[in-house]
Amino acid sequence: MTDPNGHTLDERGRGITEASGGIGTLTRKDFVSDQEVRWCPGCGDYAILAAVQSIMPELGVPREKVVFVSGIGCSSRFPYYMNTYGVHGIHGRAPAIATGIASARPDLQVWVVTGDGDGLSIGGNHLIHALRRNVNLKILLFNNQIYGLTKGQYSPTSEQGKVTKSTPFGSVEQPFNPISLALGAEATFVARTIDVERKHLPEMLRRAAAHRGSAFIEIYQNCNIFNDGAFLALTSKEGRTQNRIYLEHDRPIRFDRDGSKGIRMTGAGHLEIVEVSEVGENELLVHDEHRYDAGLAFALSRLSAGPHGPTPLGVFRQVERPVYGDGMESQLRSAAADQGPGDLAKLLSSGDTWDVD
Amino acid sequence: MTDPNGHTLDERGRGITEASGGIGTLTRKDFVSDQEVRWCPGCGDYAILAAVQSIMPELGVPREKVVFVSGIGCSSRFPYYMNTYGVHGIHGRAPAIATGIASARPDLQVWVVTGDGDGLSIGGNHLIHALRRNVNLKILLFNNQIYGLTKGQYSPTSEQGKVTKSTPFGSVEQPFNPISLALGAEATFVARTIDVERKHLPEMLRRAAAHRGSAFIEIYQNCNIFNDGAFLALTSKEGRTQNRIYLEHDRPIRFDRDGSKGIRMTGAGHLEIVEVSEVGENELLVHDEHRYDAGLAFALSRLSAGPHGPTPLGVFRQVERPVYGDGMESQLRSAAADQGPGDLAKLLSSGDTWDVD
Amino acid sequence: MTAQAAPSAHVRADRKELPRVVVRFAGDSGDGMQLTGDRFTSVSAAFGNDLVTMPDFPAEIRAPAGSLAGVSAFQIHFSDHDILTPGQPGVLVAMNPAALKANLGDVMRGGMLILNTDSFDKRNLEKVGFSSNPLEDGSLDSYQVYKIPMTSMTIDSVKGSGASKKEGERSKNMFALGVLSWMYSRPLEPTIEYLEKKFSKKESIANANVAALKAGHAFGETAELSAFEVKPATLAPGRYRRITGNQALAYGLIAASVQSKLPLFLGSYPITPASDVLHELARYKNFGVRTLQAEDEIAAIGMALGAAFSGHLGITTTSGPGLDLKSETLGLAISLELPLIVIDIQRGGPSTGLPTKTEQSDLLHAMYGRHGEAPLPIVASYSPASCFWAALESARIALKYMTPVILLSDGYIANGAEPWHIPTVDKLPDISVRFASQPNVGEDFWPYLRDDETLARPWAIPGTAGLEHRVGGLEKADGTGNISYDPDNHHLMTQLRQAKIKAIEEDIDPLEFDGSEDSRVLVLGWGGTYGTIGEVCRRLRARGRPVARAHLKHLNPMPKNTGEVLRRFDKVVVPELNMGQLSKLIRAEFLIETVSINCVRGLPFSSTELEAELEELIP
Amino acid sequence: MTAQAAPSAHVRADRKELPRVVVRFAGDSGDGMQLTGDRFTSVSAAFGNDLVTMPDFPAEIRAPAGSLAGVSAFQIHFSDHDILTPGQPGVLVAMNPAALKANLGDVMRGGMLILNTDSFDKRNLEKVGFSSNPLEDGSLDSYQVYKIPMTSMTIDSVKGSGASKKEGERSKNMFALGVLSWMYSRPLEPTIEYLEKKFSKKESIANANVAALKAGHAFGETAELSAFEVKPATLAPGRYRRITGNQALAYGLIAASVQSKLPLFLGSYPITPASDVLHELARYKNFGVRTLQAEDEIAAIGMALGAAFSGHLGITTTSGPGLDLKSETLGLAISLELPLIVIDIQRGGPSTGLPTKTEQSDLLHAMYGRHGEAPLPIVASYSPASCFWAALESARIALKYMTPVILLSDGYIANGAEPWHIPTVDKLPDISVRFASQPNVGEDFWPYLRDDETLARPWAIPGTAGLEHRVGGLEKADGTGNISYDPDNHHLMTQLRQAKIKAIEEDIDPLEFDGSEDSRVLVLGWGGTYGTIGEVCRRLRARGRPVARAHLKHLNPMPKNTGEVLRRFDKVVVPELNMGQLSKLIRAEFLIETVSINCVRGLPFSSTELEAELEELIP
Ligand SMILES: Cc1ncc(C[n+]2csc(CCOP(=O)(O)OP(=O)(O)O)c2C)c(N)n1
Ligand SMILES: Cc1ncc(C[n+]2csc(CCOP(=O)(O)OP(=O)(O)O)c2C)c(N)n1
Ligand code: SF4
Ligand code: SF4
Ligand SMILES: [Mg+2]
Ligand SMILES: [Mg+2]
Repeated sequence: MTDPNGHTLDERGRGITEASGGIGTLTRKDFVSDQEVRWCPGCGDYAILAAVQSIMPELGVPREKVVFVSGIGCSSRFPYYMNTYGVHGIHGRAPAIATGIASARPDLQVWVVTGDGDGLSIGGNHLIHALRRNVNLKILLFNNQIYGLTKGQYSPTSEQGKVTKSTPFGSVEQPFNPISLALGAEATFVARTIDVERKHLPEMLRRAAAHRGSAFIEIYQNCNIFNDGAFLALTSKEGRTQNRIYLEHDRPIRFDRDGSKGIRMTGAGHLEIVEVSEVGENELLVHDEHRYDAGLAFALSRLSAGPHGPTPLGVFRQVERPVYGDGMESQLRSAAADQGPGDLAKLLSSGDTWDVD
Repeated sequence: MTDPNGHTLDERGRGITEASGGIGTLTRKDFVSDQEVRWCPGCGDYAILAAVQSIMPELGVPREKVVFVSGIGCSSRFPYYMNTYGVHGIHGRAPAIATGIASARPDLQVWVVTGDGDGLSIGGNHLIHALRRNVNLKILLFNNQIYGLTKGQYSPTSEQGKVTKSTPFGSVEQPFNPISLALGAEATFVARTIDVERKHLPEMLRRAAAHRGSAFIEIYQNCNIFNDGAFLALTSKEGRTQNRIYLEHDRPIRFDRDGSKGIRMTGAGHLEIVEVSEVGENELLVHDEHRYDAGLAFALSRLSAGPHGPTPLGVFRQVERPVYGDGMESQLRSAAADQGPGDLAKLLSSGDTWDVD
Repeated sequence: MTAQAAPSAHVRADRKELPRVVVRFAGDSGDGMQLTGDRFTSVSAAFGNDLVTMPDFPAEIRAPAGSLAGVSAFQIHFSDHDILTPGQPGVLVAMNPAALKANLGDVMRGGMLILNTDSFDKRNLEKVGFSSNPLEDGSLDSYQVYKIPMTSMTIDSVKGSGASKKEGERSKNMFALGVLSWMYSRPLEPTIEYLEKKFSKKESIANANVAALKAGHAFGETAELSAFEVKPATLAPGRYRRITGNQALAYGLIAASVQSKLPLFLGSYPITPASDVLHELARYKNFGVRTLQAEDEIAAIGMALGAAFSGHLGITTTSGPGLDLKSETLGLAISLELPLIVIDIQRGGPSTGLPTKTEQSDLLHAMYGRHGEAPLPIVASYSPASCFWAALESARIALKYMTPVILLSDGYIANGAEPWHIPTVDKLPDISVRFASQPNVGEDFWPYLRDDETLARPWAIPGTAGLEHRVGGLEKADGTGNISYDPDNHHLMTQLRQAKIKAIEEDIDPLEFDGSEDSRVLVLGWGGTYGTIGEVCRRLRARGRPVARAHLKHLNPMPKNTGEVLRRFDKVVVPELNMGQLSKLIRAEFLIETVSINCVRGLPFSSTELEAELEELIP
Repeated sequence: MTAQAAPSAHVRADRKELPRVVVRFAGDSGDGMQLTGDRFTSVSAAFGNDLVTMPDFPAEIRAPAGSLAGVSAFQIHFSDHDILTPGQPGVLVAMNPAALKANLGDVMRGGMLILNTDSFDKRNLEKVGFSSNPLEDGSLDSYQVYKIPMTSMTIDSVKGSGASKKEGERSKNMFALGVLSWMYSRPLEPTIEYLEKKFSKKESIANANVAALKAGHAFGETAELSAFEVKPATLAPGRYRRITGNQALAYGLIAASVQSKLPLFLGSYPITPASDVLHELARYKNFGVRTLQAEDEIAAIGMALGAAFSGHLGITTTSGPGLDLKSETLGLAISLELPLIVIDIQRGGPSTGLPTKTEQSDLLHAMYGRHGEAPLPIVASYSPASCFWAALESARIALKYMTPVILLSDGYIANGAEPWHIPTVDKLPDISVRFASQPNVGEDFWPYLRDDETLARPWAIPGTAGLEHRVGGLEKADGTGNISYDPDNHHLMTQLRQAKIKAIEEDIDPLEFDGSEDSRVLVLGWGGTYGTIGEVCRRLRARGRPVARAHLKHLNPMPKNTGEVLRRFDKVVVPELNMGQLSKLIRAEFLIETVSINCVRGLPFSSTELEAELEELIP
């Protein structure tokens, strides 16, 4: 089956993005480009690059069908390092460019790599509109809570009071919570993970790849030059145990040593952290990624205003909703079916005509 | 008390925006400009204009301290009709221009008038950033779910399937829910009302005026030329009763004839509509505007995806958070206190200098 | 100069023949003047007249009834010979005092005024500041005034149609059309058919409209109004249709898609006067046309660029303010060297300016409105029908040279209509492209290895195994396209990007001029002034004045012979609807003195005024 | 031509006097070369040399250690006489093979190379593609090579400082500085003081740095390296400091705020090389300076415009890509006729281009980069210190004429430094404004009633009772400012907006040229090429070649006498770091033939090459 341009589609008419298995011969190395990687030594971007390269062969999408699109920022250099098709765009516009690619070519798997400045400051509007439209994009937001490439100004995710080059007396701004913003923008897949999470990060990437529609992952990424240690509350030895709340579908939400703590919904509509030993496991909220009502996912996103205390990680929401490109394609198909394929000569002489001889 | 520019501030150092009472001699007419109003006869914009003009004298802010700022669209003609200071800006940029005004001049009361296209399509990013920063703005979003001025294209709030000039086969896009989006963007004051609501609309305007920080009101506004009847589910005789869910602080949420229905939170974290007679009033959710956690306000916003069934009206959230301009002012004040007022000669010869004679 | 209909000939006799007539219909926004004009045009076109039309929309959607701001007008110029401009109205149909007030100044002295007397009541007169009633105070004495109580006659006529009084009253535009149809010998049938089809679901309304139309016609006959005839024009043989500039653009773009065998992808954000191209293209999904209404103009061009990267014919349409916003992405497109068509339908600026009015003031912005050295080709349409050519030509250049192209149109061209000799599809140029399919340097693929002749880089689209590559806005090494900060490479790439665009001058039609060889003055134009300049020069030459004219259709690069043509003349006069933008380019490029004639009134040049100004400049 | 330090003079004798020296420090991003250069500069400035500096940042934040992409350099030219350019290095300090490789091509033949031999190991050599070791293979034979194991000597020297080995090793830049301090007779004390202050909280690190510095100096002495002296320059009497272009901009803006008595409001979005202006201004809150880091460049200018509407000195700073995004709001500012300063610090384009490199390619964009007829004044700084003047001058024009002004600077000016004769505050111009405080037409206030002389409209700010008014981007009626769609009014307003800007030519300094009256060639420049063109012309004249030079500081309007000055010469040569943008403006405006010298290598002109090119053009 092919689309009107002759691109291969699966039996549901939806491109091959979700096809699994297939091209099993590729390895991680096949996705490594010949360009020298130029991030600062120690930058969290390396780990994310490695994770992406490592999961690509599993996805069953041939290299030539993969496109990485980015804006400008340290993180946005990403496409150069992937041996796939790639566009290093301009600041903030990656979601727009990627929307063009994904809706022109449903047969491609399109990834967007963006930063907290690129994606949430200058590019915030394109991001929320892509999520609302549910364009078939995998969006990785590298959140280092700082502008790396321009050498250290605060970003829309920097915490209030942050002293940076542009805020020598401390920032007076409330940061965005990217998960809340994405949910408020109708996102169908929303997840969070951390650069150093060797297992969880690839797992989230796989989940995003498998989601048809916009998949948004916030990745906490350490910028060791301009904002080192921003995620220590989650990555330090102690914090790792105390503060990571892993969300798992259909499981009661528990965390801390031996799952001693949990999350409960009160009748008044609050989420609260409780000692499991005190309330009993039955009282705990059971996570449901697939609940269409985004209310609870949003409530979970409010548990932490920033990565400073107990913070949920994992998939907040994953629901099915018509995909933008699919809607477009099906209109093309039904128009061609109803009206017959376009006939240029007929079009040009449509309407009232007259002959002169 | 004055700010560094000599503008009057109240005893909390916060401009006179919130001052109440005071200039009691003004009347509605004082806020009517000499420009002919040029909306289509029957347009919902007229009622909103009348409501704004009617509450202005109550607010106790002298006319010259009020600024209306808008973008482009039918709704954006609003400032021309107000006998105050005003800027009719460019498409989508009103929140940015208004942020400049409000942070330069904390003594002014700044209103933003925008449309669903102006504020949520091209201007979406400025809007969410203004909300996040909690700039002292009263933002009125006239949501007619259509582009009026450009003669009828769908907007980011138009329902899926909508046939318009630019979507002859129906729109394939999921609309934004402006309340959810505002909450996801950290808004401190979020409310919804309807153009034809003779009492509720002015009340919401008063509440917004009284809120220090960004106050966001979504106003359902009928465009009788390009999208007539979009809000019939809430304005028809029957719908009015059945579908309007008025949110009132500290009151159980009830609606429909004699408050026969209500909203309840389940233990699993859902909101559900119940028959009060079946569950008893005690089971109902009591609305709490001032709850800092935006989770429940968000959940309420999800009760209706659009104005087609039971839809909450009123104040979803009203909380106090530091205001952008105030933070800026207090930095200016403490810098002047700590370092003394700026001395240009000293500045120019700061650092290493040497003399040549 | 051909005589016009208006003056003389008031007696009802045999239908008097006229070479050409200009009628303007004017009324309230809600009065349906656009439809009336459109119907009159359609019938005239089918009859075989040559014609040029010009609608004039109010800036407000629907300003208060009876206000000046709410006046909507439609002008049609029809003739028995080939004409070029909308002309000056000899006949004004005014449905209310506001319409009279707003338009009277444009009507020829001695022209006909056909007025709906029912609307000349005190309230309506006061609304627009008439202190006395012009129907009575003698102020219209120098015109031929026809006072017709159109509203009441319409209401009478629709009794029995089943329509309500209010609905019936709304048919008064058809009454007016009936009157005019009588006067200019236009058949009613096509309009009756049209109405019946349009209102097929509301029979009472169809009936009311038809009744009003017939009543107007009957009134003309009964009242023995003067009646005229304008014979068909002699046009080249073939099939014709009427087309507006925006429609021709849409068709041209679809033709480009068909002729290039690339699917069409439009990313656009609505803006007057460009929105109709989006609306039109959105209808042709059966041609595989994808249209995406983006969240703003930046996203719109970004999407089109993304589509271009993936092998589509990427297009974005806008007007001035939108072009501003596209600047940065245009620079990226230049750096990526991808084909892209950016259409700017100019309107009155600066800023929001006069959004519903025409102007030619974005030329220098199109040339230079991006940071850095960022050259790109510019094509300009010059009449409604020429938009078809301009779209195809822009696509041809974009695809062949792997470059974004700006196509400039304007509000006058966009909404104006003229008969269009429908082209034969077989004769349209083949602009098909070849995507790269093979490595081009050993086993490697270099995305910036240029074609020797065109300097275009290869276009390898996702899905092509083995040609995976990355492009971006940082400077690229010549050939490999890898990021390069090398100083000499940057200089070289800058030169190559410039040379590529410059060389297009070899590949476009040379500049032609018409006028006798002994003319010493050349009138040089571009864009929508084509018709007016042509008509004025024609008139001047008819009066023996030695003047030649040339019209630039490519603004960057200009045809190779441009300098040579200009240097043949002692004087180069450049009339523009701006403050002298082409003039600046000509002076900078050729060091030739130019005389500018500038007009920024939101309207086309008045041919009378332009004629007078040119006359003075001819030695 | 003054002789340079490098060649000759290798013998340790009495310190040899040199008129001028150019040193370039180069190393890995992490090696602290900017700090080293900065300290050397500071000491030289205090010593009384004239100087020009030029940093060269890598585009990457911190590319892999030892890679070419990671090389960071800082060049200082210091002298005993007045100098204008960063010059060509006679001395290169290279901390690793990458630094050598990236910079060797720029060093004068015969110059000195001071190399950190410890880093020339196999791995580092291979990383940058040296197949053999240049320390050994004879490839550096035409230079004077000093091989110093800086890393190991540093590590030795810091033992006992309390610093860890790794920390100690990082002091090797101070070792290098010590060596150079010996060679050029610079005192160590100011740097020791500086280090002790900087690391006051980490004593061990302070100790290590000081120890390394002293060790380097001692090494120079012990090894009997050549030693030179560059005497202080004779500068005009007064107090001096060193200043970079961006710092001078920030100070100039603060001065404009003080002199206009308006609070300063900066709306900005970070972008290289403009961010430092934001960083600098953010520090001066005690001057009432408000800085707002906006969500993007569109918001940044919107905020500045809003602040201007409310009576602040509104400013926005950016570089090319950001200027693209500001186009639409600039048009609005022109339509609103509000004062606004837009600073564009140009960098290599198009698109992201070469973000850390310099270029002059936004001139035509600044002139024309908006839809519609939207003229505005353009001021250009021409050296680091001149940015102070440019900021004040831009503010003066913006406030007096109620108009946005574009100030053009560039990456070279922005980061370069030179000694600055600190101005006396009393002598700064008074640019204070008077806000409207009264109705101006009877009891009404007309916001567009212009001043007869300047054509500026009155500025009435919110808070002023009785002057409530609305402004917007739709065309306004002359005088009242109400929305007007009247054709003649639009033409008039377009002319007025143009006339207002044009008339500024009466109010700016005339164009001066220097060079003998009999010169037949004029070299015309603008912006950051000031120093290079000046030096080259000075050299040519010193050699008896008849050449004059003039430098435009106002690009729009140009000084009134510009045409007159240009016409005095047979030939006008225009060297620019672009493809000929000023040239285009001159040709279009004055119809004068120009000869362009263009260079887009991301770097200032090489004076040697420019000299050669000019020489050929002088008859
Ligand atoms: C239009 C435009 N404005 C500004 C810039 C400068 N700029 C480049 S990257 C960046 C921010 C990067 O921050 P983020 O997106 O968080 O990426 P990071 O470097 O932290 O990965 C900025 C402001 C630009 N390149 N283009
Ligand atoms: C940059 C720019 N793009 C597009 C437009 C055209 N435009 C004017 S208003 C508008 C949309 C108006 O819709 P909305 O904000 O919902 O206002 P409404 O007219 O419905 O009140 C558009 C697309 C413009 N003026 N400027
Ligand atoms: S600056 Fe920060 S984000 Fe950028 S490469 Fe370096 S460590 Fe990574
Ligand atoms: S088009 Fe719609 S929104 Fe605009 S004025 Fe008319 S009715 Fe109101
Ligand atoms: Mg970041
Ligand atoms: Mg709307």
